[in-house]
Amino acid sequence: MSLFLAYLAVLAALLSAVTAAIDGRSPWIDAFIAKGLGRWPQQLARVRHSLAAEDYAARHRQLLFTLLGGSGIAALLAGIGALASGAPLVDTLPFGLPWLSWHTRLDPLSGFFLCVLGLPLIAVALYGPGYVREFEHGKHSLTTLGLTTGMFVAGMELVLLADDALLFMIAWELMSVASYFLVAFQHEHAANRRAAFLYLLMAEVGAIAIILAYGVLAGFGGGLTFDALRCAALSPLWASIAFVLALTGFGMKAGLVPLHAWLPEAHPVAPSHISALMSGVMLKIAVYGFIRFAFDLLDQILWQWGILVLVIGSASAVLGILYALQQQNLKRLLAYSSVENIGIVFTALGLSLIFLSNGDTALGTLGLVGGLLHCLNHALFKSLLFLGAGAILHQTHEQSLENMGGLIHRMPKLANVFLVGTLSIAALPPLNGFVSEWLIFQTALQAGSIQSGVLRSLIPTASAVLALTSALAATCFVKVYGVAFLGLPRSGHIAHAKEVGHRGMLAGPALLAACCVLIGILPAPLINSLGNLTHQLTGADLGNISTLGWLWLTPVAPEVASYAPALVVIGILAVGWLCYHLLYRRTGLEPRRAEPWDCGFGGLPARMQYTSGAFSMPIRRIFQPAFEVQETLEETREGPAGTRVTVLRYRFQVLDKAWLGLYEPAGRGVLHLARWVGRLQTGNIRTYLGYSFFTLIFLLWVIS
Amino acid sequence: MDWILAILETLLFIGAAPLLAGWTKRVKCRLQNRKPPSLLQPYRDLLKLYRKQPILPHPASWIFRAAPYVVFAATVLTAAFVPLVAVNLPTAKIADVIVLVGFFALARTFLVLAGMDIGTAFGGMGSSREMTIASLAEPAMLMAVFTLAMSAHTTNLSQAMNYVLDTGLVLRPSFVFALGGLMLVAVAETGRIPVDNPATHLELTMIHEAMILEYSGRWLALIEWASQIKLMLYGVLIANIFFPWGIARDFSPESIGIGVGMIALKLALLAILLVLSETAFAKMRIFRVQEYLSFAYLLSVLGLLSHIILEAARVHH
Amino acid sequence: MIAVYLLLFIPLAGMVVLSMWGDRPNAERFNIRCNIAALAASVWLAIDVLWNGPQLSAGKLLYIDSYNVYLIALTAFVGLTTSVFSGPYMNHEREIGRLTPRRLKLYHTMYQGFMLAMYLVLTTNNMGVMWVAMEGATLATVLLVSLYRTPESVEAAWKYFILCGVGIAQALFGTVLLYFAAEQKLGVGGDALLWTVLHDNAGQLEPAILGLAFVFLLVGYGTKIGLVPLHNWLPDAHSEGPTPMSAILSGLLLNDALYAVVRCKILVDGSLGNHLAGHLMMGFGLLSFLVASLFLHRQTDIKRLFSYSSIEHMGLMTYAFGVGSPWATFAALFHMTTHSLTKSAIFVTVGHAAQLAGTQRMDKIRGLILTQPSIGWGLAVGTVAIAGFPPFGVFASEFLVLVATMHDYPWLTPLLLLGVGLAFAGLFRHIQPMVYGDVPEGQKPIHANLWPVMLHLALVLWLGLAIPSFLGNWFSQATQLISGALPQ
Amino acid sequence: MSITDLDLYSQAILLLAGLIALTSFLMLGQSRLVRLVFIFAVQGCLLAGATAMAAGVLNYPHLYISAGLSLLLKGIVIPLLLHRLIHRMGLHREMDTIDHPARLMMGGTALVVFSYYVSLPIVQHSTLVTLNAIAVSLAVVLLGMLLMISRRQAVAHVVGFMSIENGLFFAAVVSTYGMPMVVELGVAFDVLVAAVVFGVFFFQIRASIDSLNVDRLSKLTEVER
Repeated sequence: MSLFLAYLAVLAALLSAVTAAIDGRSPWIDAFIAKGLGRWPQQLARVRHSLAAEDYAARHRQLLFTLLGGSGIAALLAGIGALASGAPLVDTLPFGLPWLSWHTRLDPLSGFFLCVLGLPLIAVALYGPGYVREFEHGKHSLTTLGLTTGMFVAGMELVLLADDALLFMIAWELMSVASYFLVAFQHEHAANRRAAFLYLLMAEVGAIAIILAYGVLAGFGGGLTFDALRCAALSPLWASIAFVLALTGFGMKAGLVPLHAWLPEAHPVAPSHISALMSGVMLKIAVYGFIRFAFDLLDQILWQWGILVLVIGSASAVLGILYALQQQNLKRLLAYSSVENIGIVFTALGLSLIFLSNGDTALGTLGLVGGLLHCLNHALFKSLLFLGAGAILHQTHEQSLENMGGLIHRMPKLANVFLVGTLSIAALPPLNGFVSEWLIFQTALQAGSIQSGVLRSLIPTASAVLALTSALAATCFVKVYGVAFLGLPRSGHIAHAKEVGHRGMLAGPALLAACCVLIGILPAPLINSLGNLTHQLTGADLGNISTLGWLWLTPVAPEVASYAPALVVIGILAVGWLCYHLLYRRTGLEPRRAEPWDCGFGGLPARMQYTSGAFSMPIRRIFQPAFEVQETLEETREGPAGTRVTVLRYRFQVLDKAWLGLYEPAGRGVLHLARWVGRLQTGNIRTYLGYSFFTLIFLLWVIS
Repeated sequence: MDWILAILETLLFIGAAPLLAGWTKRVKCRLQNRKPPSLLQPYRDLLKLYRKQPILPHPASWIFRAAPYVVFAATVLTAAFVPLVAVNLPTAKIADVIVLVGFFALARTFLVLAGMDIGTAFGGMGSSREMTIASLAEPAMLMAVFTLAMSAHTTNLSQAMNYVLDTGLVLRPSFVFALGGLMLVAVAETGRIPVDNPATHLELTMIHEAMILEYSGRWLALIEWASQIKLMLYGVLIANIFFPWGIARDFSPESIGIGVGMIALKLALLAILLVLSETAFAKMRIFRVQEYLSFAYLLSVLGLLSHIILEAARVHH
Repeated sequence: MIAVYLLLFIPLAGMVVLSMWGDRPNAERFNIRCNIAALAASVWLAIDVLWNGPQLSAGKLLYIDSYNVYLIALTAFVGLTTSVFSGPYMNHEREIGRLTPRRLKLYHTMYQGFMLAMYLVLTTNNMGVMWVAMEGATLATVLLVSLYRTPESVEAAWKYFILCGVGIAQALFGTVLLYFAAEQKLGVGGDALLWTVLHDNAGQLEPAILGLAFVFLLVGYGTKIGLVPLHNWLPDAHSEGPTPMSAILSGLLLNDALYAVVRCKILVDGSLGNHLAGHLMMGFGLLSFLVASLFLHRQTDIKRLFSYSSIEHMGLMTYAFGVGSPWATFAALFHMTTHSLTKSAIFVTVGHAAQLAGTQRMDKIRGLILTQPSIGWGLAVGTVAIAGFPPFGVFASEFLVLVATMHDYPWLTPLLLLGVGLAFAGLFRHIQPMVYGDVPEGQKPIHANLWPVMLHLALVLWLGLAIPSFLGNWFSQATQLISGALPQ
Repeated sequence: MSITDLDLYSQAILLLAGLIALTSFLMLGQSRLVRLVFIFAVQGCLLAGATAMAAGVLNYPHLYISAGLSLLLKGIVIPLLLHRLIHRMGLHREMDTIDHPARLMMGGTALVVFSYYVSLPIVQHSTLVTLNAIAVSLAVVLLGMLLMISRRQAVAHVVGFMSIENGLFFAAVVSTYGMPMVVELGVAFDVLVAAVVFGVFFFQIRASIDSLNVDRLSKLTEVER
C-alpha cells in the first residue's frame, strides 16, 4: 500500500512534468490539434477558444502545482506508512538491463526521508502558482521550469526508493541534471551560467565518487542490488576506501566543507521555490544516501570513520555559519547556513558512528535520531526561509539585505511567519531547531562511556564547536531578521513594498511554520515513531525516551536529562500573560508615540542604522583568519589641501578560502595539462606518419 | 505540594533579585566611599517605572512592545529551573542546564530584535555588540556546564547538585577551571565591568544599555527586573553547583530555613567578590572583550579536558 | 538470404543512378528512398536472423550472425536519418553558394557508395573483402571531406587519405599474415580467408603468426577507429567535411572499423589462448579515452570538439572489448549503439547550429535556446546524453564498463572515472555558453529538420530506461560469441 | 640450409627479394622525383616478375593474373600517371632534399634487421626457405613508411604509399602464393582508384597552397603559438 503510494508520488511528479511540457499555447501543439480536429471546425474553435482564454495560463499553472502537491501528499503518506509498519516492501520494475531490472524498496529509512521530502513539497506546491506567475511574461518559458521541476522531484523520490546501484545512480543523476537546468533557468546572467556549470560539474564528480563506492562493494559482493552489496565481505582497508568515497560523493552533494563551493553559488540563482527544494530537500537526499551507505550497506563500522565525519561535520558547521554571517545576499546567506546545518547533521552522524563502532548501540541510536531529527527540522525551516526570501524577492525584486528594512510594517503576515523560521533555525527553545541540537548535545555528553581517551577528549571539543556554532547561528539570524524586517527601510522600493497578494504564497510558509512549532513543542511522538527505523539500522531504539510520559524527552534516562517543551511553553505563556495583565490591563496606561533618541540633533535618517555588514563586523574582525576579506575605502576630500572629507564609501567582499585554495588551482591544472597534450596535434602529416610508424615498431618489438 | 513549593521558591527568587542588586550597589558605594542608597532602592525604582507612562518610538513594531514580556517570562522560567534553596523540586525536571542556556539566548534574541526595531544607530550598535559577546560567551558557559555534567553524568541541575553533595568535598581540577570560566562568563553576560558598564551614560560605550535605550515605563521595569534576576541566576548557579552545601535535600521547614540562610550568605559573598573585581578593573575596549571571553572559553575547555585526562579513572558507565 | 543481396544491391543501384542524376533537385529524396529501402531490407534480414539464427550465403562470401546483424540495422537506420537531415542542410549550403551541383552529385553518389562499403564490411565473410570494403569506404569519403575545396578541407582530406591509406595497408599485411597462418593448416585455397572457417579452426592457427598479424590489424584498423596516437586525421576530417558526412563517419565508419578489430580479436584469442589482444586493446583504448578527454578542453571548433568526443568514446569501447568479460563486452556493444545514435544526432544539431550562427567557431555561437529552442535544447540534451548522464543509454553502458572494470581491474577504475569527469567538463564548458545566454545581433532561426535528432535521442532514452528483449537477445548472443559467455 | 643447395626457383625468389629491397633503398636515397618514380616502376616490374615466376614454377595459374595486374598498374600505369603529373606541374626539376641522408640509410638498414628479427617466429615454423623473403617484404613496407616520413613532396608520399603496397604484394606472393582472386581484384581496384584520387588531390592541393610541399599543409594544428 505505502509502496503504491510512493509510486503514485513519483507518477504525479512525472505527470506534472509532462503537463508542463504540453503547453497548449506552443505552436506545435496547436498544429497538432488543428490536424486532429480539422474535420470538426466547431470543436476546433472551442478548443482554441478555451486555450486562448485569459485564465488558461493560470489553470495550467494551477494544475502543475496541484500535481506536485499531490506527489508531496502521497510521499508523506507513504513515508508515514513505512515508518509505522516497519516492514520493508520490495518490488522490481520492468526497466533497466536485461538481467538487472530496477529494484525498489520502501523501508522506514526511505519512509522517513519521504516525509522529509513531502512536507516542503506540499508547501512549495501551495506557494508555487503565485510565485511563478512573474515568469509568465518573461523570456524563459514556464515549460522548462515545470518540466525540470517535475523531473527533479521524481528523481529525488526515486533515489529514496532505489534498491540497486543502477537505479540509484540513474535517479541520482536525474536529480542532478534536472536541478542543473533549474539553476540555469534564468541564464541571461553570466553569474547564473557559471553557478550552473560549477554545480553540474561538482555533481558529476560527486556521482563519480559514489559510483566508485558502489563499484567497490559490487566488486566484492558480486551484484548490483543492495542485497548483494550488503553481502559484500570487505577487508577493513577496502571498506574504508568505499566509505571515504561515499563520504566524498554524498558530502559533495550535501555541501560539506570543503566540497561546498557549488552550494552558495547555485542556491541563490535558482527560482526561490526551487532553492527551497534544493536546500531543504535535496541536501537531505544526500544525507539519506550517506546513511544508507554507511549504516546499512557497509557491513562494518570503524571508529576512524566516526572521527573523520565528526571533524568534517564540525568544520562545516562552524565555517558555514561564519561565512553565512558575512553575506549580504539573503539567499546566499541561507545557502551558507545550509552548509552549517548539514555540518551539524554530520556531527551527529559522526557521534553515532563512533558510539556504534564502540559497541554502544543505545547512544549510537541517540546520535542517529538527533541527526535525522535535525534533517527534518532543517528541511522545514530552511524551506520556510527560502520561500520567505522568495516572497520578498517577488514583491520587491530585492535580494540584498543592505537595501531592506522595516518590512514588518509592510508585510506583517510574512514577517510573523518568517520570525518563526528565524527563531527555529537559531535553535532557540521552545522551537524545533533546539530539540535536535539538544539531543545532539546529550549524545556528545555521554562521551564518558567511551574507553579510548582520545575519543573522550575529542567529542567534547566537537560539542564545544557545536555550541559556538549555535551561538553564531543565533547572531546570524537575528541579523537577518533585524536588518530585513525591523528598523527603517533602506531603499525606496522596499519602502513601497506590499504584502504578498497570492494566498498560497503565505499558506505554504505558514504550513511549515506550524510544523516547526508543533515539532518543537511535542517532539516525543515523532521521535518514538523512529523506533522501527533505528531498529533496522542499529538494532535498537530509544527505549526510555518518554519514561516520564509523552510530554517529556528523556533521551538517556530521567535522572540524566529531561526536557518538557510543552510545559515550558505553558509556563512562558502563563508568566507572559500574567505580566501583561498586571502591567497593562491594570494600569491601563497607553504608550505615547514619540521620536527615538537622536542625541538632540533631530531627525534620524535610515542611513544612520546599522547595516548588515556593520552588524557582523565584530565577528569578521574576531574570526579574521577564516576569511579572505577585500576591503576598499574611497573618500572624496574637499576644501584647502583636501582636509575635509565629504564622502566616504566603504566596500568589502568576503571570499571563500576553499575556492581560492582548492578549486582555482585544480582548474588551472587541467587547462595546463590540456595545453600540453595539445602538442600532439602538430598539424604536420609527417609527424603523424611518424606516430603511426613508431607505434607499429613499438608493438612489433613488444610482442616478439 | 512539591509544585507549590517550587512556585514559592521561584517567587522568592524573583522577589529577592532586586535585593541582591541593591546589596551589590551598596557594597560598591562603600568601597568607593560614597553614601549608599537603601537596600530597597531597586524596588522603589521598579515601582516608579511601573507607574510611568511608557514612550513608544515611531518606527517600533509589535516586537518592541512584546520583547519585555518575553524577556521577563523567559528569565522567570529559568529562575524556576534553578534550585535555589532546595533540590529535587519538580520544576528542575522540566528543563536541564542546556535549556537554561537556550532560554538566556531566547531572552537575548528578543532584546536584540527590540534594539534593532527602533531603527537608530545606538540600537543596532548595542545589538551587534551584545550578539558578538554572547556568541563567544555562550559556548564558554556551555563548556563550563558540560564539565560538571560529564563528571556528574547528568545535565539536570538538581541531580548534579545531588551528585556533588553525595561525593562530598573532592578537589577536582576540572571544577576549578570550570568555576573560573563560569565566573568570567557571568560577568560578561550580566553586563558588568570590565565588559560593560551598567551605570554608563555615554552611548558610544554602551552595550546592554544601548539596546534598551528607548525603553521606558513598565517595559523598562520588566527589563531591569529581568536583568537583576539574571544576575542572581548566575550567582545561584555558581554558588549551588560548586558549593551546594547547605541546600535543602528534603522539604522539612528547618532544612529549608537553613537553605535560605545559606544561599543568602553565599550570594552576599559572591556579590562582594563581584564588586571587588569591578572596582579593581577598568572597562575594556570592545575588541579586547574577545580576548577576555576566549580566555573564559579556554578555561572551560581546559576544565573539560582535565576532567577527561586527570579524572579519567573516575569514568565508569 | 535474399535480404542481404538486396541490402548490397540497393546502395549499388542508388550509387549508379545518383552518379548520373545526382544533381537533380529531387536527388536527395531519391537518396532518402534508397536508405529507406535499405533499412527495410536490413530489418527483414534482422528478423530473419533473429528467427533462423546465423546465415551463410551461397559461396560463403557473406555471413550474418547476431553480432553484425544489429550493426547492419543500426547502420541502415543512422544512414537513413542522416540522409533525411542532409536534405535541407545541403540545400542551405547550395543556396549560400558553398556547393555547385556537380559537387552535390558527387556527394549523393558517394553517400550511397559509402553505405555500400559499410554494408559490405559488415556482411562479408572474407577478411580480405572486408579489407577491400574498408579501403573503399575511405575512398568514398575522402573526396567528400574536401567537398568545400577550402584549403583546410583539402588539407584535412589529404591527411585523412594518406594516414588511413597507410594504416589500412598495414591491416592488409595483417590479413596476409592471417591468410598465411590459415593456409599452413588448411592448405592452399580460397576458403582459408573466410571468417567462419578461421573461427572454426582458430585453435590450430600458429599463435606466433597470429600475434604478429593482430599487431598489424590493430594498428591498421585502429587508425580508422581513431585510437591515439593514430587519431590525428579524425578531428580534421570531421571538422572540415560537410556535417552529414561527419555524422556518418562518427556514427558508422568508426563502429565498423572497431567491428573489424573485434572480429580479428576473436580469432586471435581463439589461437593464442592468452589475453594479449585484450591487453593491447585496453592499453590503446584507455590512452585514447584519457588523451581525447583532455583534448576537449581547448577546442575552438564545435565539430572538432565532438570528433574528439568520438575518439574518447571509441577508446572506451575498445577498452571495454579489451577487458573482454561478458559484462564489459555487453557494455561495449550497447555503447556502440547508444554512441552512434547520440553522436549522429549531435552532429545533426551541430550542423544546424553552425548554419544558424554562420560559423563553426564556438565563441561565435551564442544564445541558441533563445534563438531557436529546438536546436538549443537538442544540443543541450544531446550533450547531456553523450556526457553519460542518465536516464540516457550512454550512462547505462558506461556504468557497466565501470562495474566490469571494478570487478577485473579495480586499479584502472580511477583512470576511467578521471576520464569521464574530464570529458564532461571539457564538453560542458564549451556547450553551455552556446546554448544559453542572450541572442547575438541579427541571429535568425533557420529552416531545420530536427525530427532525426528527437528520434535518436528518444531511442537513446528508451534504451537507457529499458532494453527491448529482442535487442537484449542480440546483445547477449553477440556477447556470447565474442566473450564466450552470457552476461548475468 | 644454405643458398647453394636450393633449387633455382628459390634462389631466384631470394635474388628478386634482394633487388626489391635494393630498389626501396634507392628510393629512400633518391631526391629527384622523376628518378624516384622510375625506380618505383622498376620495383613494380620486379614484383610482377617474381609473381609470374611463382605462377610458372609452382603453377598457380591465377598468379599470372595478379602478375599481369601488378605489371600493368605498378609497372606502367601509375608510374606513367605520376610522370605526366610531375611534368604538368613542372616538378621535374624540383629537388626534394633529404635532411640527413646518412642517418636515413642507417635507419633503413636497422629496419631491415628489425624486420628480420620480427619475422623470425614466422619463418622458423616452416621449411620453406623462401619465407625469409617475408622479412624483406616487411622491410619494404617499413622503408616505404620511412620514405613518406622523410619526404616533403606529395608525389614522394604517393610513391612511398605505393611501394608499401608492393611490399604487401610481395609478401602475399612469397608466403601464400597470392591472395584469393576476389581479394586480388578488389585490392587492385582500390589501388587504381587510389591512384586516380591522388591525381585529383594533387590539383586540389596545388590549387590551395600552389605547391605540393606537405609541410605547408599545417593549418589544422592545435599547438599554441
